[in-house]
This record gives sequence, C-alpha cells and structure tokens, in this order.
Amino acid sequence: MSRIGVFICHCGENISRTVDVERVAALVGTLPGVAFSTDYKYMCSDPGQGLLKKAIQEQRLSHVVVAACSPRMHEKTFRKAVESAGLNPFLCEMANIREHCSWVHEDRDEATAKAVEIVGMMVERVKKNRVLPTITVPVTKRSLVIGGGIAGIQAALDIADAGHEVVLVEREPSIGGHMAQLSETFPTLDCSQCIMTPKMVDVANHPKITLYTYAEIEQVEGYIGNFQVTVRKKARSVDEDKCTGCGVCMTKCPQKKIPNTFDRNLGMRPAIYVPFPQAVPNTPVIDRENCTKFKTGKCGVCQKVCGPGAVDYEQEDQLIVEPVGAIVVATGFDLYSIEEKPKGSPIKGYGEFGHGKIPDVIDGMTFERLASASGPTGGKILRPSDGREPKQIVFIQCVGSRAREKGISYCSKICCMYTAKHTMLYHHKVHDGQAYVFFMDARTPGKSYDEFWRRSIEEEEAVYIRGMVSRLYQKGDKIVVMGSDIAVGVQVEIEADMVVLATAVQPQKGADTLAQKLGISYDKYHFYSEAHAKLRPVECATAGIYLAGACQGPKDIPDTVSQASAAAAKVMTLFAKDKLEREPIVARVREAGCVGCFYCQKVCPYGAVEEKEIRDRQGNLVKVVAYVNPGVCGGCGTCQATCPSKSVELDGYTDEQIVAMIEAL
Amino acid sequence: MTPKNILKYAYYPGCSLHASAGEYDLSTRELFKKLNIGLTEVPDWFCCGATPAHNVDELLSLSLCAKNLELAEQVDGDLAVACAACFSRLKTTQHVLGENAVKRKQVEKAIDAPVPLSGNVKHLLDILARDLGLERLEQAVAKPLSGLKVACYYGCLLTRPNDVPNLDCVEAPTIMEDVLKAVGAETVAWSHRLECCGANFTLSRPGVVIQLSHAILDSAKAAGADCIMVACPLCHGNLDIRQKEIEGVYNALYAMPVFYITQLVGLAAGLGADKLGLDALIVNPMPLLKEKGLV
Amino acid sequence: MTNTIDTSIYVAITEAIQGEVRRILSEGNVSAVIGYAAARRKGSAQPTVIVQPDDAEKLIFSAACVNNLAVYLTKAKKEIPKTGKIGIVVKGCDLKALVGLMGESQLKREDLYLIGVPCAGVLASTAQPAQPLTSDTIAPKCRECDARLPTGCDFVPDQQPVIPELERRYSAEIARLEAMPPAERWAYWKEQFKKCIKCYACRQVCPFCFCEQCLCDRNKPQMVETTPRPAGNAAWHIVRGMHLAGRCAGCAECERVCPMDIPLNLLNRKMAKELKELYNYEAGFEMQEKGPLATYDEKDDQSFIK
Amino acid sequence: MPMEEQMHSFEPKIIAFVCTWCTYAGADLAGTSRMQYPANVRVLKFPCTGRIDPVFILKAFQQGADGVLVSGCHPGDCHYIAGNFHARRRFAVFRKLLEFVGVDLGRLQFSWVSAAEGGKWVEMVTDLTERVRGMGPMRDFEELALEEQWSGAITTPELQEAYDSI
Repeated sequence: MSRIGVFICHCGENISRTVDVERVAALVGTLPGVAFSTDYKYMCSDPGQGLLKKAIQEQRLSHVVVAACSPRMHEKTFRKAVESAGLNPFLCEMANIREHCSWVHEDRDEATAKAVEIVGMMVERVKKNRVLPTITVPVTKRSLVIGGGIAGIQAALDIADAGHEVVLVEREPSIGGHMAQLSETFPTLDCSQCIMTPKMVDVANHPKITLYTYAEIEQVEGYIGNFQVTVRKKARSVDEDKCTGCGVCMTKCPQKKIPNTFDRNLGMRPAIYVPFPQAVPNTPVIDRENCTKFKTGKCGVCQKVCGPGAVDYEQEDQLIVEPVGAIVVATGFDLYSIEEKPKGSPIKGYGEFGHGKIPDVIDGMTFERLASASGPTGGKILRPSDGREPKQIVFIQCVGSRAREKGISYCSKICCMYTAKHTMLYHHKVHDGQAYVFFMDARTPGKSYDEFWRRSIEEEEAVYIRGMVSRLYQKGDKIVVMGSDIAVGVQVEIEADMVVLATAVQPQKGADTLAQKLGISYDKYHFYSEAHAKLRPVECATAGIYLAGACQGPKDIPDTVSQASAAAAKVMTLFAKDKLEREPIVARVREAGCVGCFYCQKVCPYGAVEEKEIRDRQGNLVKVVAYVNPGVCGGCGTCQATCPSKSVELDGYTDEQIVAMIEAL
Repeated sequence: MTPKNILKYAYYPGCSLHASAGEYDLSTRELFKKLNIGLTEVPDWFCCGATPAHNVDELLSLSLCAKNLELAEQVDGDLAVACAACFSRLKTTQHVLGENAVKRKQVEKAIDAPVPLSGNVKHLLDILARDLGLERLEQAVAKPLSGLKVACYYGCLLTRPNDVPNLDCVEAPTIMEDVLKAVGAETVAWSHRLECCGANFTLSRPGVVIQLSHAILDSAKAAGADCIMVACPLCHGNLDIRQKEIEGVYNALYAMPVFYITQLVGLAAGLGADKLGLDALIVNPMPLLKEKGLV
Repeated sequence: MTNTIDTSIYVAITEAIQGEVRRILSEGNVSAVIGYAAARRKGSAQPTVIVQPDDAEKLIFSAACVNNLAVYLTKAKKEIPKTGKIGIVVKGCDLKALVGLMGESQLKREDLYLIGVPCAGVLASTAQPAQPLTSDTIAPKCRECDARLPTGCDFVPDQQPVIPELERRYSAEIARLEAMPPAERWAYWKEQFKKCIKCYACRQVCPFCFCEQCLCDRNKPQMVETTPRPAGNAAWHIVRGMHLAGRCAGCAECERVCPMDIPLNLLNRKMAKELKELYNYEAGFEMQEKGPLATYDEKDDQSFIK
Repeated sequence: MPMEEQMHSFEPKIIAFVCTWCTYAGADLAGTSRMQYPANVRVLKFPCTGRIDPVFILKAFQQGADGVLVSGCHPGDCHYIAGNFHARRRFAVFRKLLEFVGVDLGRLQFSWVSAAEGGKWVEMVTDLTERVRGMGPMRDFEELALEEQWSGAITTPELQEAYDSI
C-alpha cells in the first residue's frame, strides 16, 4: 500500500487567493493511499523543503505529490528535495494548481474544486510511478558555436581558452557579424574595427578552434553530450589552403559592379571578393550568381592571375560531420525593413515612409557604413542620391519597434543609444549641420548610457522631438518629415536632406528553420526561447543547447558579450564531468510481448530502436525483438503509441500512469 | 442565385449626395446604369452620423449606422456607398460591434433588431475595381481619357484606420490609380494623396481647412496634375468650393478642377456632361476637358 | 436477377496447383505447402498442410476455398515457417495480407514459395459449400475485388477469371451510414456491438492480429474492458479498427467467422477508404517499407487541427 | 451595463491531452499572463503528442469526459523532431473512425498551441467548453455501459419477479 504525502503550496497568496488550500489538503487527505497531507506558505523555500523532507522520513512516505506551480518551474527542485530525503526522485510528481488553476480562474469554489481534482489525478498517477535509475551517458568535450558575430566569437574563445575544442560555423564568407559593420560604438565611441578585429584574428589563430566560414548547419542529430552535427561548407571556389590572400584576383576581376551588401549596397565589389578588407579568413569567395565565368562559361581571369593556383571553379559543397557535446547558438539579428511586405504577412511595411523607395531615407546600419572610416565614403556623411552632405538630418526612432499596427510590439533596446551616437557622429563630421530626433521615450538603462544620451543633446546640439512621424515624402531634393511634438502639442514639419530610421531588430532570416533542426523553441517573432526568462536565460529548454546574443532578443554589445561568456561557462560546466546524468525518461521494450513488427523503429525520430535476437540456451534463435538504446532515445514516446501490443513503454509516462489519471476523472 | 456576371447592389447615397454633392449622386446612378450594374436605393435610409456624431455620443453614432445596415438588408446585394465618410462610419460600426459584444447588445437594444455584421459594405471604388474588374471596366471605355493627368486624392478616411475599411493598403493604396489607368488617364505620383483636407471643419474652423487643403492643391500642382479626382463629398467641398478662397489667401492660381471618380469614369464610358453634372463643379472643368478633347 | 459466375477455370487451376506442388516438393524447393483440400461435406474445402509430393493430388481450388491461409504463417502455426521454405496457395486478397506481413517483418519473401490463384470469387459465409457461385452466393468482399490476378508470385496458373460487374455492397453500406446523423450511426453500431460475445474469433482469424499479447487482454492497465458487455465490446471493436487501419488487406475473414454476424469488415473498409483519400494508401501486391501510419508527410492534411 | 447572468445547468468535463513543450507551456503562459478561462478542463501532460495513444481518447470518453482536446506543437516545432507529424496522421484516421461509429466530432478538438500562444490556449479551451456545453453531456458511452447484455436485461415479468425476489 502506498503512503503518499501531499504538500499543498500557498505560493504566498498566488494560489491561496483563489484556492482554499486548507480545504484541498483536508479533502485530498482522505483519498486512498494518502498518508499525509498538509499546506504551507512557500513549499519551494528552504523551510518548505525541510517540511517535505521531514514528513518523508517521519511519515515513511512512499510517494510525494507537491501541488504548487508548474512542474516546468519547480519539478527539479522538489525531486531533488525528495531524493535528499532518501526517495527516488521519480516518485515525486507535481500538481499544477497555480498556472493551470489559481491564476486562470476567479471563482474560489470552482478553483478549489478543480484543484482537488488536479491533485487527485496526480495522486493516482504517482501510485503507478516506478523507481527510475539515473542513466549516464558519455560527454563529447567539443563544442559547436553557430554564428561568428561578436557573440559567437566570444563564446568560442572562452570555451577554447578553457582547453576544449570548438567548431565555429559562420554563414557569411567572413566572421565579424554586424559588429564589424559598425563605425564607432556607444557609450565610449571607440571604433568597432579596433576592438573587433583582434578578436577575429584570435579566433583564426586559436589552435583549439576549427573555423568554417561560408558554411551552414545542415542537420543536427543526437542529444546533450552526444550531438552529431552535419555542416554544409558551401563551395567557395577558392582553395583555402592554397590561397595566400594576396588579393590580385579581386583587383583583376572584370566584373566590379556588384552592390556590396556589407556596405549596405552603397559601394561596389567584384565577383570574387572578401566582404571587407579585415575579413577572417582573408580568403576570397566567388559569388557564383554574379560571376561571368559561372554565368557564361567565359572569363576565368581570376584563375589565370592566381599565383598559387587556388581558384577552383569545380569546387563543390562539402558535408562535414562533427561530433560535439554542446551547442551555442549565436545567430544574431537582422534589421527590419520598411519595404512593402507580401500580402498576409504578419509584419507590415511603412507606406507612409515611402516603402523604402526614397533614396535618402536610410536605416541605422547604412548610416554606420557612411560614418565608418573604412566605409564606402571613407567616413563622410553623404547622401546616397547625389553625394551631397546633408545639412538637416532627421532621425526617427522606433520604426517597426513598439509598433503593434506593424506587427512588432517589442522594444528593440539598442536604438535609443545608437541614434544618440549617430547624432554625435553626424555633428562631429558635419559641423554646420542640424540633427533632429523623433522619439517616443529615451530608454537608456546601462552603465554611462544616460550620460551619453544627455551629451548628444547638451553638447552635440541634437534637437529631440518627443512624438512620432506620421508621413514623409520627397519634395524636390528635400524630404518633408511631418510629425508631431507632443510635448508642445504642435504639428512639426521638417525639410530634411536625409532621414535615418532606427528600424527594429529582428532575428536572422531562417532562424525558424535552424531552430527546427536544433529542436529548440522560438517565439512568434522567431527569437529563440530561453529555458527560463529569469533564472535560465542562456539555456534552451533542449538540454545541451545554449543561447548567446541577439538571436534570443535585442541586445547591445556588452550584454551580448556577457551572455556569450555565460553560455561558454555553461558549456564548460557540462564539460567538467566525464559522464552526464540524463533524465531516465526513455522507452524500454518488454521483450516477452514484442513480436518484432518494428513499427517502433519506423516511427522513432532518433533512430534509437535496434534489432535484438533472443536465443534459447542452445543458441537457437527464438525471435527478433526491438531494443531501445537509452543513450539515443529522446523520450517522445511515439513508439509506445504506435506499438500494437504496447510492448514498448516510456518510463515516466507509462500507460498505467496515464490510465490512472484518466480513471481518476 | 444571381449569375456571377450580373452585379446588383443596395445603394446608400448619404446626406451629402442629396445636397451639396448632387452631381456625385447623379453621375453614380448614370455610370452604373451605363455599366449595367443594378443599384437600388435603400428605402428609408437616413444620416449615418457622419464625422461629428461619434465625437459626441458613440452609442448614437453606432446605432445610426446599425439601423441603416439593418434597413439595407431588405435590398438584395451588397451595400454600395459613395461617400468616404459614410463608408468609414458603416465599416467602423461593423468592426466595433464585431469586436465588442457588450456594445453590440446595447446597439441591438437601441435599434430593436440584430445588427447584420456579415453584410458587405462596399465603396464604389471597390465595386469598379474588383467586382466589375479592371478588365471589364477597360472594355466599357468609349472615350479614353488619354492625356489627362490626374492627381488621385484618397483623403484620410478611405483606407484608414488599419484593419477597418480594408479597401486597400492603408498607407500606399493604388486602387484609384488602377481605376483611372483602366480608363486611359495618366496619374501623377504626388505626396499628399492621403493627407487630411480638414473635412467637417469646413464650417467651424475654415482656417484649418484652408491651410490643409492648400497643401494638397499645392502638392498636386507641383506634381504636374491637370486635375484632382476624389471619392468623397467632403474632400470635394474643401478642394473645389474653397479653391478660389485658398487662391486668394495664398496669392496662388490653381484653376484645378476637382472631379468625382464617377464623373471621370463616366466621361470615359461615353456619358455626356449633362449626365455627369459637370456644370455643378465650382472650378469650371470645361476649358481643361476641351483642351484634352474630351468634350 | 441472379447471374451465374463462371468457375470453370478452377478445374484447370486445381490441376496446375497439383502439378506445381508435386514438382516443388519432389525437387525439395519447399518443405511443406499450405493449401486447400476437400473436406467432408459435399463441395466444402478446408486448409491443409502437405509435405509429401504424392499428397499433392489432395489439393484443390474451388469457390469454397474461402480461408485466408496467411494466418497459418503467423500466430496460428508459428512452427510451420521454421521448417524451411514454405509453399502457400494464395488468392489476391490473401496475397495482400502476406505482403503486409512482410512489411511488418513477420515474414520474409525468400522463405516463401507463392502459388497465386487467378480467382473469380469465393462463396459467401451464408452460402452452402455445394451451391454454385452466383451473383447472390458470392462473398461480399469479392464483389469489389480489384485483385483477381495475383502478381509477383512464384507460380500462377495461366487462367483469366471473368466476372460480371456486381453491386458494391460495402461501398453502398458505408455511404448509407455516412449519410446518417452521428446519433443514428451510434445507434446502429450500438446494436451491432451489443451482439458481440467476445469470442475473439475475429482476432484469431486475422493475419494481422499477430501480437503475442493483445493490448485488449492486458489488465495493468486495463485499456479495454474484457467482459462481453456493450461498453467493452464497442471499445474492442474501435481499438481493433484502429489497429488494423493502414494494415488490413481486406480478406474479410473477421466478418466471415463472426458468429454474431457483426459487419466487421465495414469498419475496415471505411478505414481503407479514408486512408486512400487522406494518404493515397492502398493495400497491394508491392511490399511497402512503411505503412501509412508509420510515416508522414510534412504537408499532410491538417484541416481538422485548429 | 451588467451582462446577463447565465445559469448553466450542465458543467462539461473537458480533458486535455497536451505535450509538455508547447501546449503545456502555452497553458502555463496563459497562467502567468493571468488570462481567464472556464474551470472545466483537466490537463494531462505528455512528453509529445506522438505519445498520445488514440485509446486514451476513447478511455477519456468512457470515463465520462464530455469533450477531449488534443494539443501539441505546431508542425516543424516538435521538440522530438517528428512526433507531432506522426500524431497528426494517427488522429486524422482515428477521428474518422470515431465519426463512423457515431461519435459527434464536435466533442473532439485537435489544435497546435505553441509555448508562446497562451491566448490561443484560452481560446481553444473556452471554445470547446462552450461548444460542448451547448451539445449537452456525452451520453453515448455511459448509455452503452448501462446497457446490459441479453442475459442481464430484464425484459419479461417473470424475470422481473425473480429479480425482485432476490
């Protein structure tokens, strides 16, 4: 007979406000098998856990049900507590009477009745819980980092410095990411290239880092400690081992009129190119879509001029399989564009700003390239339309951010600061120019941030207008900006020479596809979801995968670097042990019942099901049955639902447990 | 069931079309007759509350429209609306009552009938461009408006707010241009297509109207337009009737005829000036139309 | 109007089977052959296993050879396949079941010698074995058969079955039931399931019910009530329908053996129809690596999911 | 204006089979966002919709559920790569079977609710609860359970007399 202990948490008042916890404890106490039931203000607190442990020992409890918050929140906490009191942790279940009950119902009687039923169901379930032994799996002490921006670079360097091998995969031909595009950085105005390029070189030279640029993740298999990652190294058309990076091919390439995306299409580049002079690796890549040789078969100049003979038109995509134990995802961000979006898209463009068709209306990143000393204008602020210096410039913040009507309701976090920086850079370069900024609020939390923002107004003479811009249009060679100044309550019209839009930060294109390969979750904007918003901000819910940088949400450089180092620390923690304990939620085959139809094998997403021969003592084959490799099993249970005779069972979610719950209805 | 190619509508003219915008009403009826589109006036219709009512009493403004929607149910077909303000109010009513069950209950109590939320309310533009279709419109052209440079003026109500009228892209619509191109006119790209003309402030605060409408006229002129086309009697009043006054205040000369959409399309369909009420326009369009060989 | 169905080819088929079986047994190609032999009642037939070449003359094929012999290769006579390569006489419908079993790793093609029968139809369970095969006495499954001529066998007598177009009774009955409101359908099936005595003959005769321990016999947990009461009966037949979905080859043996005349094959035909519509799956003569419910397509219909 | 108080004579029992990664988390989000929905639903957590055996749905109806909701991750979002794809096929077929034996499919709802869709969870639960409330109690299986086999049915006065004498 079970001796079940039920512990009802008040969660301060979060539960007890709508659920009569004493009543629940009293009613549940009468259920068959329940030996002890009580309620307490904070079950998860130290005294709360103490009470739990004491009861287990004094009452000789066989099973435990904690009725409190979501198991997603505290299941681990309570299972640990139960374990320290000498019970197998899997004999403890949580009944969710907070998220699924007290918080979503107002009527006290209804909520109390429901809570009693929820706890009752869990009591029936826990009776069928079995002791589950911990499963240990080996850990491959190598790490994959996806994305070679500042987040990926930092994470890779930290992990590699700790002595573990790192595979760094970057989609573009060079690492550096968006930070390499920036001119100067807030709040200190140091030049981005100056602080970035040494780190890029460190990556290239680090003996523990394998760098794949111009490469993408093709497939991810396995689980924490034991991932198998297939990397597609796209055909560069240049042999990285032979190339010396002399650059003759680029100077001789006859096709030189290709818009340079690194310079936001302001400058031109040849068909064989490195995205920017400080690129790492400094090996060019042939843009096959625009290369005359690939388009027409004629040309081949680069191959002819290449001394070491590195140019290889025949090169093909290469698939490389890398075994790793942990993955850091650092795929960064992209910028929202105001262009017209396809019909039905949840995110809309800005028709009132001309849908991106007015040439001198640019976004913040384009302004960075204009302001960058290594940019297409050599650091001069010039209009894309006619190359003149803008004397009146308007900055508009929150374009696409905090704009529910455009489909994005979040704050992009970095725009207030970079717009302040832009006004300063502008003022430094165009002394007689005037900058106006339309803003909703200035959000400047961060060390030395508000001081920086104030400086743009007080010392750099930027005029901040609190209000939004309703429309802008081309009038002659000017752009008329119509907005409102809500502080004064008047309509404002500014004839500007140039307009800079602080457009929203969005996740990289294809973030959803990558997430699906990795098996991690993402929000409706495709930012990756962390396991816990506050307490596990760098881990994914999927074990062994960690997040760094803006792929998880808009972030500035210091935050990104901090998170990258945090992710690296998580990886090192994982690598500190040789073996890893994993949740024993895995499928097991009851060999007696198995008839070897192998439906389980057909549906297993992990390829965890193998064939096993059963022989009698004489060695004669009796039958062939299924065998689930517990190291590979992901624990989804699709096999069990498919098995006709239910001869495979998922521990922790057995038919007995589930039917017990249904029957408790 | 009506065959797909025969179009017929319930018609809600609105107060303006029975008063200052009589030519809009006339040209609408004549054009639809010419295009073989059935138009049956909603019996007993009354004011939609226009732009002022909802500023005073929301329940009243919703109930006025709701009742008109209910009346329109008696007539077969979708509800055709000419005036941008009526269109906006009727659409808004459907939207608000569709979203808010409490308000719907209140209104249903007030008008003592269920509000038909599913009935389609359509602006004339929608009917011409989509129900009839640009292809059939093109086929109906007897006299293409070639050489006429038109500034299409949407005003602020036709497409806004987001998600309510759903006539076209809120900030960058093209439906007027599409219709005019189909009848052979040339449309100009200009900046003030969607700005407000001042609307009903025309009587209470004419100063505001003169300032706003001036910007519109100025912008159309700068873009090289011969004339402006509107789909709203209020816009028309401000741009046409007040044009002389604006010219006086700003010491400018526009002489910019302001047409209703049905007048220009009617012209192209071969209707005569008398059937389009061209003589009712304050800025005389005849010199322009003669110059272009259209009358 | 009753039409006689021409079964004259069965004489030639019987001879061909006898000749072929004699050959393969004497040449040692197979260790045994499962086929049909005449039974005691006039005109009736029963399954038989022969191992001696001389016994080949006992084999027959007639309209009374209704059984699906595939069942003898799985649970009913598990020891048979262990004796070596086995010959088996199969009608088209039986062959589909064999192919299905191969897909489910229960049989290997190389262990079998398939003797296919060109089939003009067999008798319904309601007919007497000596009755001639007519449009009235033919088994319902044969009315909508699309597998009269087995392919992919090791031996098929060179005969062409001819059979008139017959009313498709299952399809008509399914359509009739589908047209009913849910409550009326429920009432119909309630009456049917009520009759069930849980003899499990349907399970016993089904080649696909090869589990050693049926889910419905388990008591920890008890998924399906085992006593022959209406609730447990309905659950049994629903679970059975689901377990056979995408697997059932349509031999209709379950319906034939049901002592209570429950139209069991209706459920199976309905499922087959749905699988055809949803995933374009049909049981056939070609072995499929994965059945329709062991695989998926990312673009599968999900109009029923909000 | 006070809304009319509606008296519900019937409170339906709704049972929800959900996957832990998406829908359970979505329901958690509804809680953290303090959204409100009818208290009729009981949630059973599974690792994945792939684990949900159709028999559970049958069992739930037999145990007196008036409505069943099955919900998991959107296609492509499955934490276990493809569990929901398998589930989708399984349930597409199973609902057809249930429909064919006469179960009103209005009582059985399938949905994809992601961890970010607290609002959708509330909508699903509310819609199903209200719909089932309108349909009334699920009596099919209950009646079946009450119905006895011929041996038990008291159909004659003699049997009744014998029964009464016990």
